Parts: sequence; C-alpha cells; structure tokens
Amino acid sequence: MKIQLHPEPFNPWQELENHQRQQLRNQQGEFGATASFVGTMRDFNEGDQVSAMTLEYYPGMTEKQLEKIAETAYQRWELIEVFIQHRVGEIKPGQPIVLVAVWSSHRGNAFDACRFIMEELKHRAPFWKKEDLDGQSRWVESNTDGY
Amino acid sequence: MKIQLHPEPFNPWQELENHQRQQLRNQQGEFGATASFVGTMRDFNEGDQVSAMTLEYYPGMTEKQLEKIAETAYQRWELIEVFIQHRVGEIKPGQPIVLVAVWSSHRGNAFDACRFIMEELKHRAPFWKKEDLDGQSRWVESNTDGY
Amino acid sequence: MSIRVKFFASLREQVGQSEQEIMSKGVGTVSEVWAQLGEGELPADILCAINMDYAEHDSSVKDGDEVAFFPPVTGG
Amino acid sequence: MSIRVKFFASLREQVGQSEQEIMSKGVGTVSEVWAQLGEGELPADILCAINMDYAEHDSSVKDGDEVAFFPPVTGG
Repeated sequence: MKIQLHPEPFNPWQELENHQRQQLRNQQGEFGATASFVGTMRDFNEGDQVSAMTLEYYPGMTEKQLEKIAETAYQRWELIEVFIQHRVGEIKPGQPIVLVAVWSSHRGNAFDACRFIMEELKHRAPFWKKEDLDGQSRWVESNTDGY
Repeated sequence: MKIQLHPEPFNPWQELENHQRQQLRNQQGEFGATASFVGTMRDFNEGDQVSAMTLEYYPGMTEKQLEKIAETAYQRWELIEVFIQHRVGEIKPGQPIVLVAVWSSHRGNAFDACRFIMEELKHRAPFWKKEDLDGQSRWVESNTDGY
Repeated sequence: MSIRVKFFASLREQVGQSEQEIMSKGVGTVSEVWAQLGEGELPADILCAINMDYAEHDSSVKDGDEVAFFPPVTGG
Repeated sequence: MSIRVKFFASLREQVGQSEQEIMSKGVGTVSEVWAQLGEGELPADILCAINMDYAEHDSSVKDGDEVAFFPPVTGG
C-alpha cells in the first residue's frame, strides 16, 4: 500500500508506472489485472466556468482515513497492491486531482476494489474544494454519487 | 476512438499518457474521469507454470469487432474518448496484454464503460491464447467471467 | 460460386491449414460451407463469421464471401 | 481538561480560526466542546472527528483529545 498527497502537480500515469516497476518488481507474473482511475479538474461545474480550485485537507487525518479505506479494500477483495495519490493546494483545470490504482490476480477484484476506494474516498476522506469563479470563490457543498 | 494492435511489447501507461496529451489536448478541462484497465500476462494458469504465450488474432475482424464494441459503449454512455490497445504474437509473463482506457465527464460513466469494454473484448474480440508450459503447449479453452 | 474459408487457433491446427478457397454450386449456408471441407460434423461450439462479422451456422453465404471458423475467443 | 479544537473549510472561515485550545471542566461530548465555542447550535450536517477518526456529536471526549469540526467532504 502506498498513499501520497501532492502539494504540486503530479503525473498519475508516470507515478503508476514507477510504482509498479519499483514496488511490484518481484510480483511480475503474479498480477493479471490493474484497474485505475484518474480524476482531473474540469473547467466547468454546476453551470459555471471555474478558473482554479483550492483543495484543503486535514493533515494526519486525511492520510489515516485513506489508509483505512485501502485496508477495508484489502479485507474485502484479494488484492496485491493499492496505490492512492491525491493533490492538495491550488489546482488548475486539466490537472490531475486523484489517482487510485489496484493490482490483483483477477480483473473482477481489481475493478470492484478500485471503484469502491474511489467512492469511499469521495465520501470519507477529509478534503474540501473551493472553486474560483470569475472574481469570486465558493466552497463545493457535496460530492455527486458515482453510480 | 483509437484502437491498436501491438506485435511487440508496449508500455500501456506511456501509451495512455501520450494519447491524452496528443488527442485530448483541446479537451483539457472537459474530462473529469479516466478509468483504465491493464491486463498483464501471469506466469500461472489453471495450476500450471506458464513460461510464454502466443496470441493469435484474425487481422481485419479483430480490429472491426473492437471498433464495434467501442461504438456500443459510446452509444450507451456519455464518453469523450475510448482507447484500446492489445498485444498479439509471443508474450512473456509480466508483459502487458491489453489496455482499455475511457475518458468521460463523470466517473460513473467512465467506470461502467471501461468494464463493459473489457468484458465485451474478452467475449467477442477474436483473439486466441496458446500457452507454453514446461515442454508442451495448450490452447486456452475459454475466458473466465469478470464479475 | 467462390468462398474463401479461414480457420483459427486450435481449429486451424486440427484442419491443418489456415485458409482454403472453395468453388461450388449449392452452398447456401455456413454449415454447408463446412460440409464441403470433409471435416465431419460442424461442432456446436465452433464460432463463425461472414466477412468479419459474427454469423450463425445457418446464416446465408453468397459468392465472394469470406467465411471464418474458430473456437471460443480468449483475448484480453 | 484541555481539548484542541480544529476547524476546516467553510466552517473554518465561518468560525474565523483554524484551531483553538479549550480548557474546561465538564466537557463530556463533542457537542459540549462545540457549546464552549460560543458559535450557537452545532449544525446537524457538520461532521466531527476525535483524534483523526470520525465520531458522532454525542461521542465522549477526554483530556488531551483533538476534536475537529468540518462540513461534508468533497475530495476526489
């Protein structure tokens, strides 16, 4: 399991590839399935143009809750590895916000666990988005359902 | 939509990143969700050690069926882009076999479509695996269910 | 009429060739194409395609078609 | 007893500070911690945590705990 918060822009695919090469080096041939999800900042939300966004978090609790979510996934499915990356701080449209990647022997487990982690993260990990609109800003009130 | 068969090893994350940078350049800020799946060759199947595998396909029909699957996904969900890459020829354990990536505004559509495409590909795209075991080889008889 | 017939994977090995041209009158369906090959009964689990689209064993073929026979697919 | 209280996001802006130490006897639950702050009723949709784990408004707090209040989360 690796969980990491990025105060600066990060490249999710590069992170994923590096992680697999470094951490799963000795498990080549063991995992048959990698399901991943990348969330990217959009320039449009609730009918308004959004020029930037600030992601606030709760240092300590955010990491702790992400670990708990990953542990729950390990308990529910047979997984080889869980990798979670999340941006914090000021974000521009087109920049990645979140990466969740799950390695497993079989695709069903990888898909299920990846989606579960994303939904749990959306609903339980302490992050808060404040959007910059044209000349003003607003807190995002709640996350949408992913199903 | 981009569909590609690779007779040589390919790097799925690099392909995905390049595709997004090149083809979705003008849609930065439009897509909020990228769901992807990578299938990797395992060194173990049905209780036997597998040292290599040959992937046969039907040139022309394979590409045509993958396009149809992608088109069906575009019809069923609101998608921005579908990207499918598949290896053919001789494959070693640890090498990527397939990449399916889907870009959408919302994560539900991206997850659903990515999984749908993988299942359809497994059951309808004309590929056949022949495994090399210790000193002999065998055709894989059927694919497992992914749910 | 002329039909190009293709075989893949284990069926290709069994038949001993990857493709064959058949020239014949009275070949109306995929099953009848198979019957021309002298390989016995067409196994129920063998899939077929006409011009690279999935077809049924009783689908009609016409002059110039490409007909393919193959076992269940195992990609991905 | 001493409780460190933290606020996040819109609630942090509303309260006008990101953290505060309260020293008081008779603070048994999260709601009672909130009551000490002089910010009125604790809104039902405000989430809370004790020592970085989610808690309920009526969960017990003890000396030295860190209690946090925040609106619904919107990450990912």
